[in-house]
Amino acid sequence: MKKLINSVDNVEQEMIVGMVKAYPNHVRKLDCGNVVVRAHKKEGKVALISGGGSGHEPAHGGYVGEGMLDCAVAGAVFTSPTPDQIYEGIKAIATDKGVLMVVKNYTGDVMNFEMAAEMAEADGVSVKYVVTNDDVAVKDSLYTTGRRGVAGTVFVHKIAGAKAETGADLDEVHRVAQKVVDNVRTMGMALTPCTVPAAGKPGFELGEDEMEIGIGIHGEPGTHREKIRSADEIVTMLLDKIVADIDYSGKEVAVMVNGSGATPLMELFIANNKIHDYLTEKGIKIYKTFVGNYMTSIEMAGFSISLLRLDDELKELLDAKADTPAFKA
Amino acid sequence: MKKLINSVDNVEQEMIVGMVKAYPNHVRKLDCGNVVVRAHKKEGKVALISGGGSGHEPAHGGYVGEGMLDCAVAGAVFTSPTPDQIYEGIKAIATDKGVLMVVKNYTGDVMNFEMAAEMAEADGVSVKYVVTNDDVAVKDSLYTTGRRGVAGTVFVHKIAGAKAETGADLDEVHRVAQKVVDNVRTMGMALTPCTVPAAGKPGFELGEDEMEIGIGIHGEPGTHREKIRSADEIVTMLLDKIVADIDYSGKEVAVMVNGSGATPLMELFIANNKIHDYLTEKGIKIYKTFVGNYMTSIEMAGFSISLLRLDDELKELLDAKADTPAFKA
Amino acid sequence: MTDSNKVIEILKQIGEQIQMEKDFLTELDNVIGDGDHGINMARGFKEVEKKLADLSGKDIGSILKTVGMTLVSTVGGASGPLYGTAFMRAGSAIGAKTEMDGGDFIIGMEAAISGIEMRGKAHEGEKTMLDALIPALNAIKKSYEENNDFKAALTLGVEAAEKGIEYTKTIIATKGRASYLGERSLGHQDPGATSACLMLKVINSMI
Amino acid sequence: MTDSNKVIEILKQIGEQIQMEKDFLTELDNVIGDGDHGINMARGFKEVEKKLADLSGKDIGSILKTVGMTLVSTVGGASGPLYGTAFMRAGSAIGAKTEMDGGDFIIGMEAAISGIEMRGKAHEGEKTMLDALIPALNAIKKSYEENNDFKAALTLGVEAAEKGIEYTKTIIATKGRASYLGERSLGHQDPGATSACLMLKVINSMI
Ligand SMILES: Nc1ncnc2c1ncn2[C@@H]1O[C@H](COP(=O)(O)OP(=O)(O)O)[C@@H](O)[C@H]1O
Ligand SMILES: Nc1ncnc2c1ncn2[C@@H]1O[C@H](COP(=O)(O)OP(=O)(O)O)[C@@H](O)[C@H]1O
Ligand SMILES: [Mg+2]
Ligand SMILES: [Mg+2]
Ligand SMILES: [Mg+2]
Ligand SMILES: [Mg+2]
Repeated sequence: MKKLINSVDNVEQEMIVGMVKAYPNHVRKLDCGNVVVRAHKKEGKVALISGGGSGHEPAHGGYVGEGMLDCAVAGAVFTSPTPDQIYEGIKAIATDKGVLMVVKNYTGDVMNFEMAAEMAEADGVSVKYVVTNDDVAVKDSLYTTGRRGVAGTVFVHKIAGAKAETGADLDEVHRVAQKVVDNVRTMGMALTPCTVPAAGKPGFELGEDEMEIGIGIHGEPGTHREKIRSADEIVTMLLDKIVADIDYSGKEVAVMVNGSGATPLMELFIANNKIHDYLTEKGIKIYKTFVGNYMTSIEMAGFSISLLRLDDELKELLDAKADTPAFKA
Repeated sequence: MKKLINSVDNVEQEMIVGMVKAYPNHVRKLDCGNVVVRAHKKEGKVALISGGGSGHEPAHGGYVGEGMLDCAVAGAVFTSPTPDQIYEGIKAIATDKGVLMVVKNYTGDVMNFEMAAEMAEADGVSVKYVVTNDDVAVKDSLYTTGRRGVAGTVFVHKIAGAKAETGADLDEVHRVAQKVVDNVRTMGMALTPCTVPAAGKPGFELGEDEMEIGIGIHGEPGTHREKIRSADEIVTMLLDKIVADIDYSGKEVAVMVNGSGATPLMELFIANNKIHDYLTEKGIKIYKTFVGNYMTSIEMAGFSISLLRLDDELKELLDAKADTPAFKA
Repeated sequence: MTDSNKVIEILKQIGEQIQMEKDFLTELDNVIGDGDHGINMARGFKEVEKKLADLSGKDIGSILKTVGMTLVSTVGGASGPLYGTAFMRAGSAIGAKTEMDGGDFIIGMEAAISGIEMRGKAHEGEKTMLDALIPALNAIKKSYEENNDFKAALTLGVEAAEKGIEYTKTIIATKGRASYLGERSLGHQDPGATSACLMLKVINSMI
Repeated sequence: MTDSNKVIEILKQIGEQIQMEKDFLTELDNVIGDGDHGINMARGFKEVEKKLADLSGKDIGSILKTVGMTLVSTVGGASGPLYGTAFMRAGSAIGAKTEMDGGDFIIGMEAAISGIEMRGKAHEGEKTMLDALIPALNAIKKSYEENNDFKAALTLGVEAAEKGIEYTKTIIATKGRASYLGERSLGHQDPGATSACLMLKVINSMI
């Protein structure tokens, strides 16, 4: 394991503190743990909180700020934060308009956020939440945990955040957040695994000529492994899976080409070249494209494609002002 | 070599086209090669052109747009573009206010840009240029090529670009650009090498416990190699070199913590944690911090620190509006 | 059967075993999860350890509730709320006693399991810690009812938990992260079932 | 000594040799530069090759100038403008001839070298292509003036260029990318000097 760190025990803390020191005008850290809130609390709006394990930087702390989140809670690397951390975050940002939690669909995240909500509700705070589950790699089923929440979650932060900023009430913000959840799909792949600092070695091994398809964002193995192929073939494989899941034909979409952490922008642009052609051929109109590291897996090389089906309401909210460390619009 | 590409021969072209497809409102590509210009030409201002080899994404195409560059010219990976490419770029953006070239100090870049300037001047365009040379890793000397231009170049794009946007004349924009060059210093290191696609193998080899200090941005070896150390020690080593070079004491600075391409944001924030403390201890005041991939070396793991000494003029220009794919202010 | 002090000793020993098996548990989670189960449990029990000193003299219910709350607030992930809820529920069920017998243990374990089922919305056969815990509880109950020998019952419980671990190798996960792997989770044992069995083994060895 | 057709054949052969030595040149550049010299030169001479067909019948000056312009516009990096300028200058110096002798070659090579010096602001002893070219020119001139045998002179020139390559191993680079390495450039031969020597060798083998 080769990392620019001091000690595996302090990775999360030093990272959060280092982030806050970089953007003191945007964010501050609560004393009680790795919980980041806006530098200037905004009253009179629904407060948005999200979070999860660390290792997905800039998610989620990078999305705290005007037009997006009010609070991000960071657990240990790839481990959901604990209920008391989340509860402290909720207490710090709660307004009389209530709190919306944006939770990625992982057993741990869901349970910890639920427990925190129970604690906050006992204090009289109204809390609602959405569970993002955009990853089409895994089959959805009533009898399983369902799908994972991955990069598409960033669209929920952006759009629900913009809605909250308008002063809309909790039900409205929740409705819009759920609309994004219902309309966004993601599929990813990896060229290399990543290493959780405390574990000291990669989550899986891949041969020089192998790639992992259907990868999540926690360094866990994907759905299957195959011989590496050309960028165009890989893009086609991922997009085939996405467009088979919900009907995008004739729709306008926002595209996110999300790097996993160690993927050079060069490769993401090469992928986008094909993504653009693929969608255009299918009659899917691209409204806006986002290329970069939005929801990473530490230093994994790989990427995911997210497609968000848009309507006029979502377009307006997607374009609305956002001023956060990692997302400006 | 494990890369998300189609063919080593098309890497640069597909990347540029993929980038333009992502940001059609910001940029367009000239037909004559990998030359990117603003989607909407702005008259009545000095036009800024920069560029160099590919592999530094988002540099330089990502900095084309309002408040920064008017044109970016991309050579083959790590190879300066040719004079005719640059000349076509100059022709596309030239206004009656003239053209400023921002050239990084590499023999190839300087010669190719100079030849292009000669061609454009023969057409009656006024061309001036600055040569960035912020890398303190190598000793400066009259009898050598001098220092390399590295990540600090992005500050030149930002600040000279802001100045040009005000309608200032060529001499003024040149003066401000040169002021940035004179006041910015950078030092970098690498944990892993990178692979030029056409070469197919890394530029150098590093042991599991080794790091390369004084690295440039072209996958070339640095000034020396040593056993890997903690993030705090590495930051101290790099900053010691920078602050020994020009006097920062009592000054305000802009800080850039620049990832080399495969460095997770997590590690850059951990580095920034120490950078902040180091500078504060030395009485150097941090005006603004930029953390991210600004001037990369394909998929190298490593980072550089740049410190720009600020005065009121530079602060104002640094804060001025910029709206480009990779830099928004 | 056991008193407050003994419960504290057992919990301490569980913590030590978790530290020892940390890499093994993590490795198991690496294969079908996200490679942190050992790290998570070790982090939690390190905090539990710190709390144990202050708990001597307390009743068993309070001890277990404190352990549960500590796990909830330090472990994170899926296992944090699950084990946390389990210990808290067990503590509530056993109540303010300073001595407990086999019957109390069974009542506590039943509460723990239904807490896990409630929190995790999972059942037996989904490749989770429940696949060690439920067969173990059934074996303990049956044997204890028939022979009234708790030590013997617990030994059978551990055997059942071990069989449960083996069983998790033969099924596809439908809960937790391993469920994302589909068929690929086959052939691998569940980390949470393994840590649950480890706890039962420690208890068995100390009673 | 040689005519336009022969010049075209030689240039073609240089291109083929460059393709063959591409990896070797790149490897040399990997050690003290940025690992692209072979790639750059191969890209340029591939374009030159395409142009050569159209050049048959043209005078030597035009041929060389076209080669130079092609290199300038396709090689990039440091070697593009340098070799490009070299061939363009040589073409201008030799002029609209369709036959050339040893004297013309020397005039062309002198112009090429001063073009490189002007463009690259470098001198002998800075660990560049000049360290192969300048000793070669000196050896060719001296021998040709003394014996008027160009083939013999060229052979001595190649020997001098090879010695020049060896010499580049013993000095620290002060121009080009290798200069960033400081002392670390010691012991390694310069890629540009190597490609320059390769060209002289091809010419020598075909005259
Ligand atoms: N819904 C659930 N019900 C019961 N146990 C579960 C559930 N989900 C996961 N588990 C258990 O948790 C274990 C994983 O714990 P851990 O690795 O610490 O958390 P995470 O999965 O969040 O990384 C699994 O091996 C499984 O035994
Ligand atoms: N200023 C200079 N004058 C003469 N030759 C030079 C100069 N700078 C570099 N060179 C030559 O160019 C060669 C490197 O060429 P190449 O690798 O193609 O370009 P780059 O250095 O831009 O990657 C060096 O080996 C050296 O011989
Ligand atoms: Mg986890
Ligand atoms: Mg080069
Ligand atoms: Mg886990
Ligand atoms: Mg080179």
